[in-house]
Amino acid sequence: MQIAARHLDKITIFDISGDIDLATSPQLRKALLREFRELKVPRVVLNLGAVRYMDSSGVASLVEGLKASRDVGSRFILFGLNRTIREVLQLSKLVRIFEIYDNEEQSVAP
Amino acid sequence: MQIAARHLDKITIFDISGDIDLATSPQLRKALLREFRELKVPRVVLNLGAVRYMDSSGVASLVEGLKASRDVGSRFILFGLNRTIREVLQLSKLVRIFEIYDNEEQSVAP
Amino acid sequence: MLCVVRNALGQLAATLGFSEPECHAVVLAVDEALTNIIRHAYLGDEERPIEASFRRIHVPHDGQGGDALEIVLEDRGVTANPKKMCGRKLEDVRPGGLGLHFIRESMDTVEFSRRNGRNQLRLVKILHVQGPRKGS
Amino acid sequence: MLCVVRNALGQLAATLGFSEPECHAVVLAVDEALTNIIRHAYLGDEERPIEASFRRIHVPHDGQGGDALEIVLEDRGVTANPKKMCGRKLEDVRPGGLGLHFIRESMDTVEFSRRNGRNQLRLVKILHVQGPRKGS
Ligand SMILES: Nc1ncnc2c1ncn2[C@@H]1O[C@H](COP(=O)(O)OP(=O)(O)O)[C@@H](O)[C@H]1O
Ligand SMILES: Nc1ncnc2c1ncn2[C@@H]1O[C@H](COP(=O)(O)OP(=O)(O)O)[C@@H](O)[C@H]1O
Repeated sequence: MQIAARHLDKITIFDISGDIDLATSPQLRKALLREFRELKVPRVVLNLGAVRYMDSSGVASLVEGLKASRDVGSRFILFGLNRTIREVLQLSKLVRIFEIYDNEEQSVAP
Repeated sequence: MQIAARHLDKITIFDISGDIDLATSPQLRKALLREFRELKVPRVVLNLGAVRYMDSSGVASLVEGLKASRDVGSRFILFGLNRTIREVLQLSKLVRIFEIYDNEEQSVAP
Repeated sequence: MLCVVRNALGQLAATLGFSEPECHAVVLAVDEALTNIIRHAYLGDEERPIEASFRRIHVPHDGQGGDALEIVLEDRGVTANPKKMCGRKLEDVRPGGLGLHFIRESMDTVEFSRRNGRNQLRLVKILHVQGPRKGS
Repeated sequence: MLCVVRNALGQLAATLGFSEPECHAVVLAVDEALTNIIRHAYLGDEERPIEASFRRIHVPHDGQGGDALEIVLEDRGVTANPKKMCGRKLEDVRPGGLGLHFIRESMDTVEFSRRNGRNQLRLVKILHVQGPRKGS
């Protein structure tokens, strides 16, 4: 997994690529917690378009990110979910708790 | 891989089981070097009957064992090689340098 | 290395004739099971031995016989506590506790057992379309 | 985990129709290649990412086409030194230096390349008996 960060006004976009699994999810978790807890960024957008695989440890990191965003009153948005990633979120019955959009435009809209 | 040791008069027999690979060959190497260099056992017999797999790191450990045995003038004997293990030794062109027997009886014969 | 296991297994499942979502399910289940072994049975140590076998088997199914993929994973780690192994209710939103749920949802058979100081996990996925897919 | 990779790959090769010695050869080659990546490209660090793909491909062979198993392994480790990658003469008996020899003896094609900061190793094993073996 690789994370590239882009910064708009009060929005951080993380472009994620590769596999989110036991080995890599701690890195994602850390990046999200830093953005919400330390930097208090009002909106963090995760571009999952280039993520090929995610397991329950990845879902757990997303849930931790979501909780952290709620604690500080920020928004946490996902977009670009391919079928595999959607299936995994569906399996976890967590699709509905996340704010998910189809594309970046919608994700950064005011 | 697991190593079980049996001790006859001036002979140590190691019953090896499992896979000899990158992760496990250091353990085999250490056991062999200890027997030859430290304990100066005159004959070490390796029972490979329960070894399912061996790669080049396993072969390397056997070669190290053989060298150590020559340094101290001991004998190093292999027996119980299945087809896969024989193929790997053949591939390494090292079958001929080892003292190999069909069974334990021949391996411990005076 | 988990990633290498996933890709080899995904190709194995495809070659056996599983559909793409079924291949994903098998890969997810085994990934979760290996992750659990490393985290819970071996307390995070990735170097400890995990035995795995992957076999095509014949199972009774729908009144007639059918083929299936059987995967057996074995570790020598701490004894699993059956009370903890039940997974959790999905209603409470918290990180973690999803792995066993994913495994159960993904496979047709999930059996834990402990024998000779080893934990064994047996997973079976039934092949509904018979025969391997060509050109996969 | 190397052991899990080996067993999944062995079953994949068998399912594709390779004979038992051919399955052993494929498993040995990939084991040696992964071992080399961990030892030489990643200097012993087992946690670094290794990408792997396993595909059935069509190759021209013996005047006609045939199927083959293509395996591509990629790492982001230190650039391999082509001078060292040649393997060594087998005549001098010493531990080590056998891995590349095993890989070359086991596979029909062995290609190293470096692009975009990654080392790529492409291995191909040609399938002589066409079609998958049943009941493997
Ligand atoms: N292989 C295993 N060995 C021992 N305990 C396990 C194993 N797998 C799961 N468990 C137990 O079951 C619980 C639930 O597992 P799981 O649903 O995968 O969620 P998580 O791993 O996130 O806790 C774990 O917290 C652990 O206590
Ligand atoms: N993946 C790799 N990356 C970098 N260097 C490599 C790699 N594989 C092999 N080499 C180089 O080629 C040499 C020969 O490799 P090999 O035949 O496998 O024997 P050994 O690994 O025992 O030295 C190694 O010592 C190393 O210098």
